[in-house]
Amino acid sequence: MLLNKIMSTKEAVSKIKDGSSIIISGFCGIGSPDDVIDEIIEQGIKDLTIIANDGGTPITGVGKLLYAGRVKKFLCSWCAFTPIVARLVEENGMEMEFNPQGTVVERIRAGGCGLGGVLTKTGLGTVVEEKGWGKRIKIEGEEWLYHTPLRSDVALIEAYQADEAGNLVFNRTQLNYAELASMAATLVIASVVKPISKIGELDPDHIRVPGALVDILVQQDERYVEQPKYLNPTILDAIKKANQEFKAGVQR
Amino acid sequence: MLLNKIMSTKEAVSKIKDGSSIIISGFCGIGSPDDVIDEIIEQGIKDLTIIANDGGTPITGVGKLLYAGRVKKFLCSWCAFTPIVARLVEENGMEMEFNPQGTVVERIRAGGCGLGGVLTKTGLGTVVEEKGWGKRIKIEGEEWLYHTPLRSDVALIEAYQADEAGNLVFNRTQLNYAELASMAATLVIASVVKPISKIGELDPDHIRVPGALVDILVQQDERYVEQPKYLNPTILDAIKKANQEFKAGVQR
Amino acid sequence: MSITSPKDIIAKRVALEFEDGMLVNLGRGIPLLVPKYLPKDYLVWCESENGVIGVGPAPEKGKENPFLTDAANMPATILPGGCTFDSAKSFGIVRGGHLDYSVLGTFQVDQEGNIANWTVPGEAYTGMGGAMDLVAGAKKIIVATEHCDKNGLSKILKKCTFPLTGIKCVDIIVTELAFMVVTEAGLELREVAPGISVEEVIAKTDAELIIPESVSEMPI
Amino acid sequence: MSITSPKDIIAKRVALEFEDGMLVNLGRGIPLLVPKYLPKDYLVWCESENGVIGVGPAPEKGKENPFLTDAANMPATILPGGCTFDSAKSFGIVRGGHLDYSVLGTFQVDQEGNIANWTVPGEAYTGMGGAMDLVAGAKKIIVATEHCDKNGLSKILKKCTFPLTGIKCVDIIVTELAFMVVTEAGLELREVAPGISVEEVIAKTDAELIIPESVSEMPI
Repeated sequence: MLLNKIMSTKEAVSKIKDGSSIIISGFCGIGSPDDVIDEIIEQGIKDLTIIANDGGTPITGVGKLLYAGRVKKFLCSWCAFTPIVARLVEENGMEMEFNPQGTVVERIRAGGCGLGGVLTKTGLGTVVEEKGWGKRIKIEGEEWLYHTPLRSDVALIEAYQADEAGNLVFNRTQLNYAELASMAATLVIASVVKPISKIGELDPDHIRVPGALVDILVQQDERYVEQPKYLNPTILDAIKKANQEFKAGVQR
Repeated sequence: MLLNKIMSTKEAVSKIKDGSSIIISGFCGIGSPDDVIDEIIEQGIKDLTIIANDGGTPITGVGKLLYAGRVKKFLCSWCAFTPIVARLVEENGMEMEFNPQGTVVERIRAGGCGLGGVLTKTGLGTVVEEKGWGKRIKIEGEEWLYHTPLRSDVALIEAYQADEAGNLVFNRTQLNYAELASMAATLVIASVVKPISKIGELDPDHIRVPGALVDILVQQDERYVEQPKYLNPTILDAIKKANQEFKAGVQR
Repeated sequence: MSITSPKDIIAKRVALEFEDGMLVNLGRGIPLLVPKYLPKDYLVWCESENGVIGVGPAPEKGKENPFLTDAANMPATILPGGCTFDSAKSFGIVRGGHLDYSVLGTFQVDQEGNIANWTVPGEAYTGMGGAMDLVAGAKKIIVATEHCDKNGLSKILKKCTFPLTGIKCVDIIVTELAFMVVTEAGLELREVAPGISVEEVIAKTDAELIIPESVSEMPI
Repeated sequence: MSITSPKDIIAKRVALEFEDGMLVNLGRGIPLLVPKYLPKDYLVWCESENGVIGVGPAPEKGKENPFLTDAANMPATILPGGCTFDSAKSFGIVRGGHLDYSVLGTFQVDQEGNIANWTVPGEAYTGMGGAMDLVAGAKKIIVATEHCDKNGLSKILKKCTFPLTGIKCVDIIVTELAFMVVTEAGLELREVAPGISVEEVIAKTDAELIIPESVSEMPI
């Protein structure tokens, strides 16, 4: 194999452009690649469309991008721990869409698997329908909420183990959105907790994301491995600064 | 736990009624529970609706049920190795539906996951549309083939390992339809190759079918384990007899 | 075991509905107390939306696996016989009718079986999480809630006024006062808690209750 | 390496389209010969519909795993770096545009890019298997086929007459005579095999061919 998929976090993140759409794996931050998220903030990448299960917290997962003011559009199921969302929407014009958890993941799956969308009972007669996030349609006499498929420019996932071919293995609830995120994006970046193995060292039956679907492997920075909720101090500063500007009414 | 899910093949199959619909896991017979299929023939169960990837061969997988004349309706993607299908349809009125492989499994998934059906490009403008197996629909200006979800009374799957709670682990390409079949049927019967383990002996991350979705475990008969294409001689006789009657024009 | 707190009355009554080997999802708060009241030899499998069946208690301090939490993001364990899966399978299990029960707390529930438990008016940016999935998918929806809110107002209404989680989906409502069933005809009072009269339940309930000829005492 | 057989000409030309690290699905027959002509240091991942990426050669006799076959049900191996998955993921990979190439044999293909490779008229009960998935989903569809059938009739038609596998989906057609590309304007002849004239290709082709100013020789 001529290809080398292993890159520094810096180089990996340099492939992400302003205005990109990004699916970020993770459930309340578990399975989110915090090292890559921090590097996005460090590199000043902005105007992002983020698709994720939830908003994390101000200092974990997707929440860091929200608090650092990098998100132009946000689709998730839940973000009660990131109250800045209300202000981002109402004062800064961030577009916001809420979908039920099962709908978010199913739409990503539809995008990644070439399906025409999702037909579900979940959300019928609720805000999901009222806001037009899902559209009521009747097929063969039965009513469903229809949602379009989701795809993105980039997927960011965290894995426990990987080999040099990009095959990924997960640990417990770290898996959550990773398997399907890896199918629904043009550029798939995985941050790997354990030292990356040689090809052939992982059991084929334990691999949940085939290497052929992974573009870039990042060996997770030791600080994040040792302390899964590690927050780069410069990122914390950036978040604080953005938050202060925001409170002071500086428009971004 | 008060429940005991482990039964003899005989007892397990006695739960299946004439006229049942059955999803049978397997890809060209790999992953099909041949011991359970043989017992269905032995017990004379008939008028079955079978949903499967393919028709197997006259002496493996679903093919045995076809040759033994037990199938009233058959949905699969491919059955080139069971030429009796042509006669079963044209002379015996067996209902036959062909769907592309990806459509079969996706319809089972839709059934098992509570979705309203499948929207796919696969098969547009082909026999799948002409025969009405899929229906062309337009959603937001784009055309798709729509297929209804599939569910069944029974799912028959083969697993490599299991524990007493019904958790299942698979070996290589044995997995194929098992994970989704287990979600789309009222009664899930798994035939297990290796001796069934105590609860807690399987790694939670390696389990592909949660025990809570499995109703009955059958410890696979040694003859089938030692010889994966083992064919019970009495079944071979039954198939031969049915085939001769069929050729002689005896209507079933 | 003498039961005095409203929460324990509710949890104990809900537990009586459970059978060995069932697969359930238990919402935060009162629903999580139910396992305490199950027979010791029962194995009831709890599904957690983040991808586990068989969620166990919190691990000992220092023994946490940073990659294993429950749906509320607290460090968790997996019981023997449990397993993990991805989010699509997790919600396939929820939405495909594989949960025997989804037991939920609520802000409001009404006599038609509508439920409003994901947000209160004015909180436009919290999101519904998995709440709408749980009420759309499980075989039976059991609402386990205190009968009245902290202002003493009935949570069991004629018609929900908060944003809905799901429509006509609730099967059973269990409070510290009553066990009620949503029927085609309306909300039927089946049992009252020990020491509680039918009249008291009616008085404390906004919903119109169907009162059958005999209302039994909660067998707790 | 001197190439004489039509099949090898086709396979060698198709191989030139491949890049290191690609994910492909190779149909039975000629497509399976392509890997023979890939640079030795390339790792090209072959997907098999029954749930494998990295299908390897047949195992030694006596070393077969009864639970590991290729899509044609023959005992197989998995190459280092390969992996397994279930059928939904397998066809998600196929239909979701994750295959760089699907290389297929065919009975007929036409100048509009329609393909008929799953059955012949009168064979109503064989089924399409995964053929329709493969032509609907891959990033590029390469038809690798002998130019004419055994009766000497062109397989490259104005319009397919056999039951279709997919409509307007073929990108490239490679035969032992020519390398052709389906364009908006029609079927364009890009290369002829060594020793073959443009006129010979035109004469042996039922489809109308667009002939650009210069047609190169196949670089095999």
